[in-house]
Amino acid sequence: MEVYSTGYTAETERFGKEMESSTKKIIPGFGLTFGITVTFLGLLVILPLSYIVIYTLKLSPERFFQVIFSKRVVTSFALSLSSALIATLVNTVMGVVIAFVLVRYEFPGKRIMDALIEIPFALPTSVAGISLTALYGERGVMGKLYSHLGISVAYTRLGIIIALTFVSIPYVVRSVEPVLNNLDHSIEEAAGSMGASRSLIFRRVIFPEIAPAVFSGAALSFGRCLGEYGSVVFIAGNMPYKTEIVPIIIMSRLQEFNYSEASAIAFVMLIFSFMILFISNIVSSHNIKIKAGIR
Amino acid sequence: MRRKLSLLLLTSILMSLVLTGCGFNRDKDGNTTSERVTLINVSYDPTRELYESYNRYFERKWKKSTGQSLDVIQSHGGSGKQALEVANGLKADVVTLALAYDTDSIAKSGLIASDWQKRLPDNSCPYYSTIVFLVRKGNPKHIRDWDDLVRPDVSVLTPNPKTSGGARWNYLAAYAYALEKYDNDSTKVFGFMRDLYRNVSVLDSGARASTTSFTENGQGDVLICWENEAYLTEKNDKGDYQIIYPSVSVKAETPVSIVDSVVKSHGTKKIAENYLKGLYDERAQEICARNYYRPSDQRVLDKYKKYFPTDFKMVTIDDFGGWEKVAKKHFSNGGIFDRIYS
Amino acid sequence: MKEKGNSKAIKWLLIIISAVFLFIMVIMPLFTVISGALQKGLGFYIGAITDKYTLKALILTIKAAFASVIVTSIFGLIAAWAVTRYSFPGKKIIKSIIDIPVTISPVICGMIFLLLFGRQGFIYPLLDKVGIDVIFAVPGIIIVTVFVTLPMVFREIVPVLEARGTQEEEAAAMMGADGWTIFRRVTFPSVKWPFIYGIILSASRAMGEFGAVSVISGHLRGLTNTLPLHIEILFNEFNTTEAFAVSSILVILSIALMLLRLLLQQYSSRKRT
Amino acid sequence: MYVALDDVNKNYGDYKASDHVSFSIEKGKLTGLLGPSGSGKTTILRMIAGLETPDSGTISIDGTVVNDIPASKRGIGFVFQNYALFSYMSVYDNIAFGLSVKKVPKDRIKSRVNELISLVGLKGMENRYPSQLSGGQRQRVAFARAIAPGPKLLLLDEPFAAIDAKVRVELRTWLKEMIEKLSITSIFVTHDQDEAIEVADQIIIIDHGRVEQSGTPVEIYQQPRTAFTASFVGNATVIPDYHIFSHFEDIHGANTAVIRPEFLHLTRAGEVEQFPNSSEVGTVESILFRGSHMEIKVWVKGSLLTVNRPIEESRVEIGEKVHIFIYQIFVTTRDKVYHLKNKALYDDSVVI
Repeated sequence: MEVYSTGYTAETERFGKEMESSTKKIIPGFGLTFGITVTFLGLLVILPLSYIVIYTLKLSPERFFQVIFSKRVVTSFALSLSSALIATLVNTVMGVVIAFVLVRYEFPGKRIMDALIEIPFALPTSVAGISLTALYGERGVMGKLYSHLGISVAYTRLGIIIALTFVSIPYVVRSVEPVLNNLDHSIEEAAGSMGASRSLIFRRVIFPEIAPAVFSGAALSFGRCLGEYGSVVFIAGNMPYKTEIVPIIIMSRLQEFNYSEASAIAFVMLIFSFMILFISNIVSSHNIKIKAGIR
Repeated sequence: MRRKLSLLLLTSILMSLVLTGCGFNRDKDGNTTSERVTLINVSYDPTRELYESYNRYFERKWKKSTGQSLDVIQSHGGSGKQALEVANGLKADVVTLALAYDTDSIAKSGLIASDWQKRLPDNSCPYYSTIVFLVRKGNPKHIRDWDDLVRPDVSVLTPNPKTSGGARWNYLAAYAYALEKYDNDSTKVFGFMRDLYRNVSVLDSGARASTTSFTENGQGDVLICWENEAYLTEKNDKGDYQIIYPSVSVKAETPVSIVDSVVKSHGTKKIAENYLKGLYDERAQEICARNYYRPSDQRVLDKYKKYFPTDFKMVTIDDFGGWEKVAKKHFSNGGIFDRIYS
Repeated sequence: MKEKGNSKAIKWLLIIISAVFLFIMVIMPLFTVISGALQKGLGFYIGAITDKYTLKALILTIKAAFASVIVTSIFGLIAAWAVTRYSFPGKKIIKSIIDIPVTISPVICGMIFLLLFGRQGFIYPLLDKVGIDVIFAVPGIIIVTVFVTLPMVFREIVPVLEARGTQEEEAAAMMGADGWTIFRRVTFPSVKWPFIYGIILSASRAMGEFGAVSVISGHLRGLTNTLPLHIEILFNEFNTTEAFAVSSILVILSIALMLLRLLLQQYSSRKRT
Repeated sequence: MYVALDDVNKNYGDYKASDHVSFSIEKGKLTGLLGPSGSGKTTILRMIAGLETPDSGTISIDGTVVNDIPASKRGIGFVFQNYALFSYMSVYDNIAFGLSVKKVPKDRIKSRVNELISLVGLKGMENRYPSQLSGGQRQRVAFARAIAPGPKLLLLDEPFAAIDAKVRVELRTWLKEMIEKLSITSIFVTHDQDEAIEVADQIIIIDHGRVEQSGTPVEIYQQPRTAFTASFVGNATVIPDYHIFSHFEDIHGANTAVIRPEFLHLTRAGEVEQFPNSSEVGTVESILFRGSHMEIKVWVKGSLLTVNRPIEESRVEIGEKVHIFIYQIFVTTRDKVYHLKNKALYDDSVVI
């Protein structure tokens, strides 16, 4: 069962004039349910979020740009975006491999592997944070291993990437798995019978089918990594200009009584998140349109 | 009709989650007389152990003298963060923060009377501390004084002055040393400070986090920290670490105060005042000393002389012209610290 | 596809790559938690778990998770009904708004409530007069936890409802059934299992929430410290062993919920065929 | 009249789904709304049911205008195209739903539902779920569910569209008997003319949201009044200009015509021909075996006509030259149909 269903399955939008029908009047309960939903969203989501805008507007435009484009914030955004991107790339490649393995092959311990995918969702981020720090720290097992290779992990960018990778493992796997599942084998067999090699089949037949799911899974994973705080705060060392990701900057601005600057940075973060959400929605609705054969 | 009923049920569940009822029984000047009462003490990072033992002492003492059973709830974190939360609505009855500046910022937000520091003896500091170095066993990098910290081969650990009170005292101690070394030549002093912070490998948000990075995760060669924190670390990890007293440090005054508006609404004014006064009791000063805090009572200080050497220069905040000036000059946006880091 | 020689090699290569990746990225951290927890022996472990502050934090965590499950499930059902049973302009906007809590950073989730209910907000004086504390108190933690888990149940139900179309509800409405009866007898049975998944998901997400809660909790020991926050404090108090011990509670709880989920998945797919 | 639509209009944006639709239906009659898909027939049905509201015009049932009455209060049973059975309720619960919603006492529901279950021939299936039934069985459950509350009007939206051919034929006769036995006024929508002709007492032809013609199946078949009805019903071939056939009266301004196989007679060279000098010469294009007869397509003066020839008569070869006698044709203009007979029939100069 999908954990984070990235695109909604084919919305049965009725197409063709004859079928067009506004069912609002027939099925009772629209007024009540719509009313409750909108008021609830208004109070619990829109009202609080508006405070970010209210406090951002308290800054004069110059001050706003001064804050956003200050060297420390820019490097922090660069760090956050690049680390999130790398983590997402790792999880995209591994996600497709794992999804493929889980759907296509039978092997001992398959159920265990399937359960392992869920753990990053289940595990609280602070627990992940301290265990990764211990594991990759100077005294940790992996930490020692890496230090033999002359690489230090905890308190460096690599540590951040590892934490982000851990947190976002399930997104691509869970997004690709169902698509692979109900991909009918006949198209592969058709291509195979025509002498296509396995890699050609994967490239030309399978990948186009799963590409939208891979993309929306990656988009979700990227959004999640961008905002991650719990696991990173322990392992990152939070050195300005080196390992200070954006959520940590927001947190420190908050601790410096600086609501407006924290809101300004949060505002820019929100824009990034909405862009990602927007792109992933477009891809999934595009995906639905193709699937439902509607142009 | 049935739908109206279910809607009512739904809203009542939601409301009950939000409302937290509290009963009222007060004596004539507004102090609560209920049989069981809680007191919230918002403090900074390293005082966890101190207040654990003091709270047990005071709760017993209060029970004996008034029959009321008291439950003191602690909250620890970076001093700046704690000040923000109290100013923002965290209902603290008393605040025991790392520096007067943070308590002043709460006072400025209207929750504490402006002359709060005069309400208790010794500038409302029942205990104070100073800033020392903590090095690995045997002092491999031969660190004697602040000069050694700027050497390129030395990596230093200190928290972020923007969020941690302790880090501000660390900064001021270093600054005092530089002023004396370069007899107030500001460019040289600035150069010294920049070299010092260039050697900082991890900038944690609170003093305790910084200590954890140094001890648990083996970061850095020297940790600039509170004297009490250094002794606590030594006690925990028998002999792995060594304390070094620099030639110049600061008298780190850590004042305490009640939060006027909160004690009024909670009706805990009398208890809170006695709670803080209690810190000056002889037994309490002993508790402070045993937790490696320098007691304000001279007699107890001498008794624990072994832990609290005084053969070094202790600059006070007044020598810098008070927190207002210091905060503006050093720690505000674009201040000296920011310039060190840009 | 007959498994030719080289495709067998590819098969095992892919399996090994996946296994190694998951071993390093998931099993080792888990192992670190468990070994860290038992470092000082079982006695210490039991002591750590039954410590006064740990139990209080656990109770608060469960309270917050319980509250968030109730609100997200009721909201999820109502919103899913409104969004899938009717076609109206602005449907996509509502869906995106509901997605917001999952896409923005937890720190921002905590911060917006700090700004809203903090002393400078306009709500604070009103609540203060009535004697209600929201932020730095239990209600604040519950509200933030509800916010972070809001879309969980909704996102599980909507795809199923959309795939079903609205004809059954239309038929029931034709026969004079009122909204509640249609929901109870026609719509809900079809989303029972995804609804239960959603609840389990929202519970495990609520228990694990750290970033948002730490902004507005105030870290009052034994009062507003949820388990994840208590772990952070223990970690900051040199008690790494105790921190890992308490973490293991959360690990066990979340893995238990996960196994429950997998069991339900089996049970529901068997029942349906 | 039991059900009456008066100048009903409905459009979606610029698309006119119903264009001045007016017709009436007698009580107890089974009426078929026949038309191609996208013609607006389902919209009309849904408007009668209350699932859609007309932009203008009135709909009245049993004398009362129902425009503003909600669907549930119109006393209508509706059978959806793909059944819309409650997938999580048993057959028994599905059929009982309408009654249980009206708070009918349990025992009366039980007897009513059992009665219906035996009526629709689903004895022993009470506890099955819809997913465990065949298409035909589901259709019968949908029917039983719709009539359970004893509606005064039954509406069926393409009831047999989703059923395979053989079962469909059986269900048609079954439905006709059911409705006659229960004597419920019923309207059903279909795009299959055989179904309409076979089942309906009255047919209303709908195209592009307009009522083309309404009447008994025989009237519709034999006296089409519009070009559309003529071409839509029966196995019609449309001829762009009928003047190529010489033996017909010339109607000024009309040239398209509709010819049905039963209008023609094929005689091979050497066979006795009734009207030898007023038939046309044609060459055989193709021959289809239709069980009871052979369906032969013949090129006659550039038009490909279809004629039926009984199985018993001798086989025709492809390419063979034959004589085609055209008894009658429908000459059509936009909204008029002329029923012309071959002149040869008038001057009865018949060769005995």
